[in-house]
Amino acid sequence: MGGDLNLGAIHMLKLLTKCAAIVAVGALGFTGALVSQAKADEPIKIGTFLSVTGGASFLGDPELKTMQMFIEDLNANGGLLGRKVELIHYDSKTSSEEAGTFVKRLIFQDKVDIIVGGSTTGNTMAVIKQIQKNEIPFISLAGAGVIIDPVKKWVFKTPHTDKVAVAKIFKDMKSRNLSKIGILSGNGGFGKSCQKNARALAGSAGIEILADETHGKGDTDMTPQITSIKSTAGVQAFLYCGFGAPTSIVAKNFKQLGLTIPHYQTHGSASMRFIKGADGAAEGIRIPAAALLVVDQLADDHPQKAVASAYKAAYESRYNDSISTFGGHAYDGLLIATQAIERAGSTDKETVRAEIEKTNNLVGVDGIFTMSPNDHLGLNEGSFVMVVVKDGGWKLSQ
Amino acid sequence: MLAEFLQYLISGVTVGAIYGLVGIGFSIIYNSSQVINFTQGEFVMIGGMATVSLISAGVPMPLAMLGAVALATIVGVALEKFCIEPSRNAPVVTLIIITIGASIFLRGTAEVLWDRNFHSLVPISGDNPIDIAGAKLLPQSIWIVGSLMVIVCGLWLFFNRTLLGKAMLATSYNRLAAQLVGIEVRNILLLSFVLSSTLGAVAGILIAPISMTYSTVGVMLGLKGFSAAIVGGLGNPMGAILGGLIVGIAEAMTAGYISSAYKDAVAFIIILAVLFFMPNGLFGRKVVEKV
Amino acid sequence: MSLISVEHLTKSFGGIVAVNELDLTIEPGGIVSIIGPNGAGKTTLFNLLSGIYQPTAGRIFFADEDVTDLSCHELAGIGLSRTFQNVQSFMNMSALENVMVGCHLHSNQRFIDTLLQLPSIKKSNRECRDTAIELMTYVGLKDYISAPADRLPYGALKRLEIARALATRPRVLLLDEPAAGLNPRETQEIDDLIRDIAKQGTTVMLVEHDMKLVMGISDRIIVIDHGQWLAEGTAEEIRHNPDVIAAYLGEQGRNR
Amino acid sequence: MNWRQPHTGGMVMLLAVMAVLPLFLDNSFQYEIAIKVALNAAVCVGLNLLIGYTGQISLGHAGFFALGAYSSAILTDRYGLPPMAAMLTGALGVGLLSFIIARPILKLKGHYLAMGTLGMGVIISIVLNQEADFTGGPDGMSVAALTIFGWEPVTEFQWYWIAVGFLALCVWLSLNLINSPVGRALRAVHGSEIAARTMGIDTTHYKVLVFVVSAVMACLAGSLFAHYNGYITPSKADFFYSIELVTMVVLGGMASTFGAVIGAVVLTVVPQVLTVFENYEMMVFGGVLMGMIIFMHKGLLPTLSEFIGKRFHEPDKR
Repeated sequence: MGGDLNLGAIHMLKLLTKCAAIVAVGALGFTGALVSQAKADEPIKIGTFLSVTGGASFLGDPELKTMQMFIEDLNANGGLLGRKVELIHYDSKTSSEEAGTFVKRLIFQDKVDIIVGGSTTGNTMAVIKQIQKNEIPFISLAGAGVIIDPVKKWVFKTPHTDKVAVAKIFKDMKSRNLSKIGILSGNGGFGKSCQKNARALAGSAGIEILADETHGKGDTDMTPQITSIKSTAGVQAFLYCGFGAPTSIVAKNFKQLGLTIPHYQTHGSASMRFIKGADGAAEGIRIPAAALLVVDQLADDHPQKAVASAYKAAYESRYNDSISTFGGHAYDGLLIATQAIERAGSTDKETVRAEIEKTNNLVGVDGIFTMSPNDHLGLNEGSFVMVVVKDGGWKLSQ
Repeated sequence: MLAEFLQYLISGVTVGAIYGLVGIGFSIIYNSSQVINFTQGEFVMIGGMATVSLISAGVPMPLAMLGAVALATIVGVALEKFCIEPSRNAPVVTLIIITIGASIFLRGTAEVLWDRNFHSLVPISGDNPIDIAGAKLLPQSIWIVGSLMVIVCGLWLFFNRTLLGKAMLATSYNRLAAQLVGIEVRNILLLSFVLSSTLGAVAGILIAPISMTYSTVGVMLGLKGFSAAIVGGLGNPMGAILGGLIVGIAEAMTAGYISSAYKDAVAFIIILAVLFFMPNGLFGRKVVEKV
Repeated sequence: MSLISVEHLTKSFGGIVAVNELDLTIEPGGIVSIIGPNGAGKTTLFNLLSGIYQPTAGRIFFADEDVTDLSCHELAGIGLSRTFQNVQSFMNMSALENVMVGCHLHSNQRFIDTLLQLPSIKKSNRECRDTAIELMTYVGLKDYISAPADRLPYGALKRLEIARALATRPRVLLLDEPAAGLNPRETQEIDDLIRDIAKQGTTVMLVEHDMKLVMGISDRIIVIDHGQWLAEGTAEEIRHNPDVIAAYLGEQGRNR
Repeated sequence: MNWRQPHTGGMVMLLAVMAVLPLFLDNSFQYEIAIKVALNAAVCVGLNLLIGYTGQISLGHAGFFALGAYSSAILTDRYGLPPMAAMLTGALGVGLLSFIIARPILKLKGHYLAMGTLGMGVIISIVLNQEADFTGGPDGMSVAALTIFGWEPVTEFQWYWIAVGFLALCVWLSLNLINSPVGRALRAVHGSEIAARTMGIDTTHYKVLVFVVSAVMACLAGSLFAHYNGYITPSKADFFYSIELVTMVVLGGMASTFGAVIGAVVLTVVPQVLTVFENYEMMVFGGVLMGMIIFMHKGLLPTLSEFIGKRFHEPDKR
């Protein structure tokens, strides 16, 4: 600004643009107000915010698909408490700041009854303060143990903690007499958290990390890091912590460099995409994953068999896409939430919260949930299995 | 020791060639319009993703590749016609923001049209690595570097031996003078978008077997390609290739010898250092202030 | 005391020597024109004097002080201002603001005062504005006071630059082809303006191709060729100097 | 015609809107949007001084924002500094840092400057991501509550006043700066750097000055954001946030302080509206952004004002 201006015009203009802004924000409020009338016949609202796009879209995408499918099926079967269920979802774009805003929107604008969401630890941690302050039941779908440890009154979660996956890998290594390893991790939240856990758990598990490498977002070639690990004397096994395209790239690079030491990846690779993308190079790679991934190979009396096969069949036929284990977290989250509401007989937040806490022997896709005031995860290591890539598919490892 | 060094070098050259391929597109469009076209990465994405989707629809691979390149070129033309041309008189920053808007639009469209998964393409000559003194080289890397050289030669011939190419070069040096000697500057601009979208898509197809392809693959590649073009000196396609190689090799050597966690940071520090001593990049045109 | 003197001044670009071992002295007062064939190094000399280029060798003195190493803005600070061959107006500002920028050295530039818009800043703004209006009127741009610079015709921009340069209150004003691109009537007006500026006590140095203008207006004329001193004198002396005629023959002999 | 009046008028209008807006906001979410608008706008007002007025592009200001946010988070959490002290230390640190890097970086011009600032931002972002022991890595870290001389803002309503107060301050300072010899010097750098130098303007000095001012504004906004949000992740240092900020400036109208504010309003509110498009959200956003700039490439404010007042003129055409 500055200089000689036509005053009338600029004043009017400023008024107009400001008004437009007010109208925009106001309109949001108005629609919100309209919807929040008439409590009785209005649907039960389940809110979610997921990383459908952005860095963790490999989590959010199947999670959202699963939730939409779950809610549709639920409504087709008469809904909940005789009411329809409405899923209100926002794409956090994997940004924690956006996640924070959307949680407020869910709570205050949409006035949801419960929130099931938060694909990543960052997204989840960023909203916990709001959840606790505004007292709304929240089931997170993210990995880190810090979400429920220490226990927060209103916060629950469904997936195994990241720690469990690493512990499982280390246990498998030890059972094969591998104790000196090199790790490579992606620099995103998932990879960094896995790396942190690996460092933390190594000592007690009797594992020694000889090489500790990182790769960047969008990297197209990891041979330098793997070469560096390869040339580290004494490395007996290799662990890759990451997700998405790099999982396949690492498998290919590993093969290219002619490495033959045992190759481990994490549950971030638990998707057929990984095997297809690696184009044969994934053979022999071992990963820890939810039993869901190899549900066909489970013994018939395995507790997860029935519910997991049903979910897998429904998802794959509906989306014409192979399942990933992440959708399973969302499935379990909704299962816990809807059953708690059912038991509570209302959507009263405190009652629902208490009912979630009382979840007992609930058979989900990921395992059996038994929660308590001291345990807001309620899942043991049991349902986590080691699988190995064989003949272009997943094979349960004994 | 030598094997490791060679391995880092192979990685650096391969990755650098990829950055260079993307960087060339930035340079060509910059030359004819002074615009940094941030959709260059999306051309790469379209090349890869369209090939994948055409193949999965049953189209034979060579045809699928052609189809993908054609699609990227159409997008490039549309971008120039509907976004850049109507705004020709806008400031450069504004044009950059338009291309950023376009890149968001194209990514969003790709996610709706295709999917958010990552895909691979079958390498052209298999994936049995070639052993060079203990270092392993993938045939696809040879394809990438080879194509880059072919493209370089092709561009050189085009710019130096054809009337059209010379007209493009003339336009980049002095738009007004070019106009005065009867060069249709608007067509040159369009041509530059055709060229770089085509090159982008070719790059996308070539690198997919190595880097995978997905809706956001162009984001980081675009950024690195831009860095390559800048380090080499904007407007000089050969500079973009050299810039790409510098960035690629710096990343690989840092990851190998110093710290893989800070390899991108080191690459950027090298870029900043180059710019500190050569504010117009390695081969950028020196702008003598004429008053 | 000489106002400006240069000793062995040399500037080369790569292999091309634009100004070569040049010595000259400018006395204060009056109008001094620098002429020479195309490529003689006139504009380069101006760019060296005003600090836009750093010389390859040689010294520059301003009022007997060595100012060779001073930068452009420091030279402006000691009283040297200029206009440009290709107009360099601030097209993102109004015409008036262009001239106000010229007052920069004589305004309050203290950052804290500025941020808080202290009364001293308001006073500075007011004074700047008054000076600028006065100068615009002086150079004959009264009608353009509230116009944005990019709406001014070319001839007006040339004068705007002169007004802007005058706002710095220079002791010496370097005018680089002030009449280029102007029609005869505009040239005559510029001619009058330059005479008046000199009359007010500012030394004017002029580079100009319009020989009629140069011959009519200059108190002294310095001829350079190939970056070297060739001749110096009054218009009459230069007109009859055989070296000058030789230098110009076939190239600039027509005296437009 | 009094040339100073548009500023006063605009300022009065801005304050009036700020004062009246709470009447239209009826829940925490809407306040949150308003607060985010205000903080983004504050950054944009500073950035606009650099990009719009001085003509020096920066694709790295998210880095300064994040440095502010993290210095508040880290200094209060790890070193027990009071929030205000942490904020000022952060601002001082960022001021110093930007002062040191400004000289070499601002030697670059145009796209090379874009690259230089981008590289600087990327390096900051990488450090924040990698130094997990200090920053919590990509998962981020929580930030202590703000206390201002013992008073602790808790509600969104209180935060609203802090945010808009900060914005008003930034706008006021920016208007003061522009409307002064220093401001004209900045705009002269944009118009013709060489001519500015011959007018006695030390262009390097002023470029550095405005770079530092805009960095410190971004840094303070970052500190406030961190305290308000209570949680901070490195995504705020991301290259994309830098781009978003520049987009706000360009969209609103370069070299227009109120334009920058309007750009921030639009680009913060629009994504909230676009969520109705679900899967098509990103596509629509890209399309809308492109469309707005193609049809109004001078920016929203200048274009609209030209539309309304036929003879209205916005000084900056670059």
